[in-house]
Amino acid sequence: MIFQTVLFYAFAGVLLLAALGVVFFRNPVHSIMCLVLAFFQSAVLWMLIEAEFLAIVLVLVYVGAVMVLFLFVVMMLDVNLESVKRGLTRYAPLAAIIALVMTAELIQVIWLKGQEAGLTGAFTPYPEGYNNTKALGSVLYTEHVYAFEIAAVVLLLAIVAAITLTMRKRPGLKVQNIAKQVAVRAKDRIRVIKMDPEERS
Amino acid sequence: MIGLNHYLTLSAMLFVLSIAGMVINRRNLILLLMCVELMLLAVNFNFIAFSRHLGDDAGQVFVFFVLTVAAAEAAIGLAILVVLFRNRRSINVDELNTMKG
Amino acid sequence: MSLSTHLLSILIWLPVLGGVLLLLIGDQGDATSSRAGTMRMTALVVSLLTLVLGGVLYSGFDSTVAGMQFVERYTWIEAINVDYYLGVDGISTPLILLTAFITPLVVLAGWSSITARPAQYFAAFLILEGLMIGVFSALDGILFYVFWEFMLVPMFLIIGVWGGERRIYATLKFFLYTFLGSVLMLVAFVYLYGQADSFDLLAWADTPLSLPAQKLIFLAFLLAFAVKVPMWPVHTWLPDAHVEAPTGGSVILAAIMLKMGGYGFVRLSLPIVPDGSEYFAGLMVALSLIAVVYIGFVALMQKDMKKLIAYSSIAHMGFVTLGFFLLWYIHGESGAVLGLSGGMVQMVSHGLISGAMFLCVGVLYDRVHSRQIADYGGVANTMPVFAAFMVLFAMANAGLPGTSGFVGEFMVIIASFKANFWIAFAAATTLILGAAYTLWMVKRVVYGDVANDKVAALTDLNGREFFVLAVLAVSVLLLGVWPAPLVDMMNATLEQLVVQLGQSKL
Amino acid sequence: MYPYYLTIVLSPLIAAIIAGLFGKQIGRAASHWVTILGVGISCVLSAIVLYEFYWGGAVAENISVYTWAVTDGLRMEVGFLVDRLTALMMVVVTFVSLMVHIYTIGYMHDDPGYQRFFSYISLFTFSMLMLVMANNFLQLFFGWEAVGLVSYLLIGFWFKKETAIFANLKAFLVNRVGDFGFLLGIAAVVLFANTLDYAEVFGQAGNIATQTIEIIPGQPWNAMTVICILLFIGAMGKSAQAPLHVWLPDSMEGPTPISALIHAATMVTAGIFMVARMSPLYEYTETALAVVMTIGAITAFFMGLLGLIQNDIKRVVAYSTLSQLGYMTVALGASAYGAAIFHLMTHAFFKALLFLAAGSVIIAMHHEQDIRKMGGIRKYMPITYWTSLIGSLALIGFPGFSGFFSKDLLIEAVKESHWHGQGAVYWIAYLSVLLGVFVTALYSFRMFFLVFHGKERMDAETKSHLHETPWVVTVPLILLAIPSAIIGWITVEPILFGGYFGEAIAVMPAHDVLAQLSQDFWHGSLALVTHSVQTPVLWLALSGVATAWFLYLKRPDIPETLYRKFKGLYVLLDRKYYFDDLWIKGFAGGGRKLGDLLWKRGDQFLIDGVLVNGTANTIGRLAGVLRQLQSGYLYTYAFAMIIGLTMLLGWLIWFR
Repeated sequence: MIFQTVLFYAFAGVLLLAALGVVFFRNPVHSIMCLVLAFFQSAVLWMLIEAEFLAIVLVLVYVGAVMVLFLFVVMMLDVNLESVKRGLTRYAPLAAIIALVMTAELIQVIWLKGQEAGLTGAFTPYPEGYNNTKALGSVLYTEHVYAFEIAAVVLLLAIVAAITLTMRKRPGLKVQNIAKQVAVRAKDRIRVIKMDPEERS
Repeated sequence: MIGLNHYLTLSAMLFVLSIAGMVINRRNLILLLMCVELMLLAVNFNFIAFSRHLGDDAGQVFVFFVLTVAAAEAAIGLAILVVLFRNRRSINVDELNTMKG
Repeated sequence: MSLSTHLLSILIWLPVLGGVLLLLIGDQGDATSSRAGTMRMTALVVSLLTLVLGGVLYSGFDSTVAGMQFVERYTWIEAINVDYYLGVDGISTPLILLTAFITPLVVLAGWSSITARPAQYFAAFLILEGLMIGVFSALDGILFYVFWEFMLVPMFLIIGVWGGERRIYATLKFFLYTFLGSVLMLVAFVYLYGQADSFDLLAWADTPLSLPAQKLIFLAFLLAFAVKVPMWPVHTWLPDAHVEAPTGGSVILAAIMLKMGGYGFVRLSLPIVPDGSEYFAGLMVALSLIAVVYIGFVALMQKDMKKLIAYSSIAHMGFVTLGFFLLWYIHGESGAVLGLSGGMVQMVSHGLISGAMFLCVGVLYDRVHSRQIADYGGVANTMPVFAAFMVLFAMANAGLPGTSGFVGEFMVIIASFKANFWIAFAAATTLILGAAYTLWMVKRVVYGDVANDKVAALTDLNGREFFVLAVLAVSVLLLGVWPAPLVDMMNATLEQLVVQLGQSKL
Repeated sequence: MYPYYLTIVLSPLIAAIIAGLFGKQIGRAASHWVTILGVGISCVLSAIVLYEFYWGGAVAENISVYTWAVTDGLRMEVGFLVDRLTALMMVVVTFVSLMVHIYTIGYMHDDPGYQRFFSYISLFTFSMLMLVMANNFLQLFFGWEAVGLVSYLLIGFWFKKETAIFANLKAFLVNRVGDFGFLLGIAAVVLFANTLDYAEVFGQAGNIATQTIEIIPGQPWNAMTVICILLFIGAMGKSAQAPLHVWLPDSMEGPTPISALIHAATMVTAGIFMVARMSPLYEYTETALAVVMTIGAITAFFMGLLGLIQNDIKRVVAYSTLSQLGYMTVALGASAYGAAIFHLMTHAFFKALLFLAAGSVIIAMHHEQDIRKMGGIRKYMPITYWTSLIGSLALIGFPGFSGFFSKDLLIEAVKESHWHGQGAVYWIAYLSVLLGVFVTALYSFRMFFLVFHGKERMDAETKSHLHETPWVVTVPLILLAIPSAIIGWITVEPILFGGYFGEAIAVMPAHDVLAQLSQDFWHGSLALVTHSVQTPVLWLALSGVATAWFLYLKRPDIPETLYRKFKGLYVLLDRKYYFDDLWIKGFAGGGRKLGDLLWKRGDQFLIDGVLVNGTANTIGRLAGVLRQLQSGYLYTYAFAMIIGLTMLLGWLIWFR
């Protein structure tokens, strides 16, 4: 148990540092790397409380796909950093105030109201032979199947939207039209012209 | 003993950090999107923690959906970003006030 | 389907239809076109017809009956119990007659001075007349509210289209003030509907209400009516509106629209929320006295004739509200009805006198195109007949016995002495202040040597102006010498009202 | 007698309407004939009424003409109460009015407003008759205000003259101050008696006198005292008692006939009449009587002093009127109502005479009113001279003339009014009326000598045209001179000691100084004349005349020296004790300043500026701030969401 506690604090510490990095690094690439780190740490923390499936999904889907997407975009866009980072200090006090208020509120909720509501104590470990993936799957495909389908549609929509948004016709770009190539017939390619022989004069 | 409180606290700190990040990095659209991701992560922490605390797997299913939506959101957001950059050669939020009447 | 069963409807819709007719056939030509003459005649005939119908109403009115007469009631919106419900009693009849009486005079007053869009101008007045009669005869909350709000539209147009230079500012101020006030009235109506399950004004008067509710309803009503009256401190729209309005607009505004406020108090506030009224009676008396004294002093210093008369209107209307809200301070067996009927008489009389005063200013304005007192002086030299009328109306405005202006003030002062010496003391200062501001104006405008070339070039009243002023002069004197017909008309209703007010609704 | 009364009242009204509305159409001559006819009818019928009362044994009548309005159990009526007091007043009013009508034909001969003038004075006669014949307070107030109106119109008759239109506004407003009290007094009557009818109010007088009213909380005052003092404030305005006297001298800006009619003989005596009429009320309150007496005494003496330094012929007479009104008021305060009314009557005759004579001089002098530019007119205008002498002798109370009887008895009555106690009130009143005699004689004969005797100080142009005025002017003078000389002889016995007034005037036995006099003092007219040699009154008057003679005829240089020596006193008198400044600069100026303040600071700044436009501006500014939020930038919306979220959470946690 002590071991788990130590692990929690270690990973949580790194997670927070990574989050700080996300916020404060000037270079977006560094920020993204920090975010990736943060996701990894989160995955570990989730694993600590036996939410293995989600931990894996987080790493695979998020770090593997979404974060890479971010990275691509940032690198592709070549953002002018100087202009973007200006004004950081000007809003720092406001950020601090909001953060403080929020913190106060959250402390109030978690530590004071939480105590009253009895929301403390360790998690009860899963019984032996429990399979987190299986349990989730059985719930996801039975009870939440509609939501699952809708989520699929949402993803599809995101794909379509992303493609339509970013696709553009560039004039003068040479592209193959495979369909046309496949569907071509001989008579489309060759025009047989009947020519009368030249009259000899 | 690591319990609900710890996870909630961690999530709260993450959340507050990301809010501060949004305020501080208000000009950079990419960082804003990243902060949103961070915020969603914080939310996910809560879901999982409560799911474990209450022994109800529905919480984790919800995280699953949140991840889905976040992914979709990131995709579309980035797509918009790309289009924006293509049209304006900049993603500086200061120049984006066409919503003002 | 006899005349008397639908008399009120006819009184309301005849002028409205006449106005709509004018709008339909009217072009935008100027006053010299031959069609403009037809328009004027049509307007005059319609308004005179309405006056005749008013006479029918008067002759058919039974002053011994305290309740409603000429009642018409049809279901209008069944789902929420809204009725087309009309009726008159001793409170509304004098005001309807006043409306029917003033409108033809206003039409005559605008006969030749309105050169732009005459058809629309007269149409606005006719429609306004119908709507005002509607307000005075509606017995259903929604109907009342509809008339009440619709009335603003023609008035808004009259000031906004035919007004002076700052007319846009004045109309906006006028509209916002009055509209703001009346919106809360609608809220109160909706609440009352919730309590009584009906929009019947008379049913509301019998609905028990808690004291906090009564207080809130009273305040909502107060805002609506105080703006219209207007009471201090929501009076500042009136001078601006008057100054910018054309003569006819000023006359209608002063003579009838201000009476809406007083009518509202006596028709809605007093009977529906008697305990609320009692609670706020002190405030009302105080505000009325402020209107009398404070506004009296303010009127003294006005440099613009119309503003001066507008302020004097506010001061005189202070007597109306004073008379209405005195009754909780009167402990003897009599006096309450005296105050109420004093207030009512003051309303009618003020309608005549202030209308006449504005017409007088209009006569001068038509000739010199200035309302500034400083631009005149010695008008009596060139316009002796006009000067005679002006002095007469000024005296009436100052409350000289023998003119109608005295009757209401006398009754209210007598009643207020029954309440408290100091109330009477403050109210009676109008004797001095009213005379001071009115006669000082007369001194500077009418008397003295000819002040400038414009005054020297003035021509005396023409036949039409003479007729209008003479009619008003005769009625002012008649009411002053023999107010009994007017007072008798209201007695029964007011006595019943006082009895009703004596019983708490809690 | 009802038709008589109605005709008496209505005939001047109808004449006024005809002359006023149709003056142009009927022409000048017809206008004066119709009004003279109207007033003449009234005068003759009034004389008949008086005759009936005195010799015919007519009884007092209380008639309602019509009901003005009834509400709340309060009957407001128009009606007549005609008794002996009223009858006497009717005759005085209509007779003087008739004389003035005739006189006006000459005086206003060249005036363009001829018809208007006749209409006004006829209207005045009507109003005055309404006032004296009223049987209720409402009608009294109507007449009260109506005579004020006509006075206003007539003072400002020459409306091109700036001083005239200033004077008429002043007169009306000062009168309104009095009416303010008067109306409150009527309201007080209604409060306690719940009726406006004289008879009913008098019937309840004893009851009212036992009640109290708390005007200042915790200070119960006798209801009757309050009523009477309030009513007397009205009388102070109308009868020009200090400090509401300031309008009367200025009212001399009007044409002379109306100065005679309105501002000497009739209207200004309305207050005296009113108090006499209300004697059943005043008798219950010695406090109010003491107030009346003090005010009257102050007016009688101090206003007389002002007459000493005036140079305008009409103003001298005006101040003398003020002083004489003060005498009447003192008599009222002494409960000698009969003496007051008697003096009112004699004063009406001789003061109207003096005014008309002054007017006659003014006509002859081509509207020059400054007595320093007159002198020695006696030989040019014999009739005016002799009538003026009669008037002046009557005014100073020379034995045998009408003024003698009224004034001498008035002073005796005051002397007898010991029931006021031997305190300050009694002595102020008694000394004032006594010294007033000397002052009266001094200023009357100062004017008389300066105008009719001595050097001829007018310019040659005027002098060449100086001659006696036409008969329409002199006949009224003669007709007025006759009663001024002899009416006292005839009427003193019946009016004062013969119980003429009977029920019309109520006096409590304890206050009845006239009854006292009739017991101890009265031995017939002749005896009174001979007795006068033994009284200080005659000697004071004679020494006044002698002083005037010495100072203004014999040694005209002495007054100049005196003026210089007593500069302070002279200025005080010249500024009329600064009362004009008090009213004009103090109250009128203060009122205007206050009005300006309330308008500019209150209405324009506070209500329109701060409340109305301020609200609008605040909303505008707030909207401006909110518009900043609506910047269109993404992050501002994000901010808004975050702040909103934070606040919502805060509310959920802490405030729910």
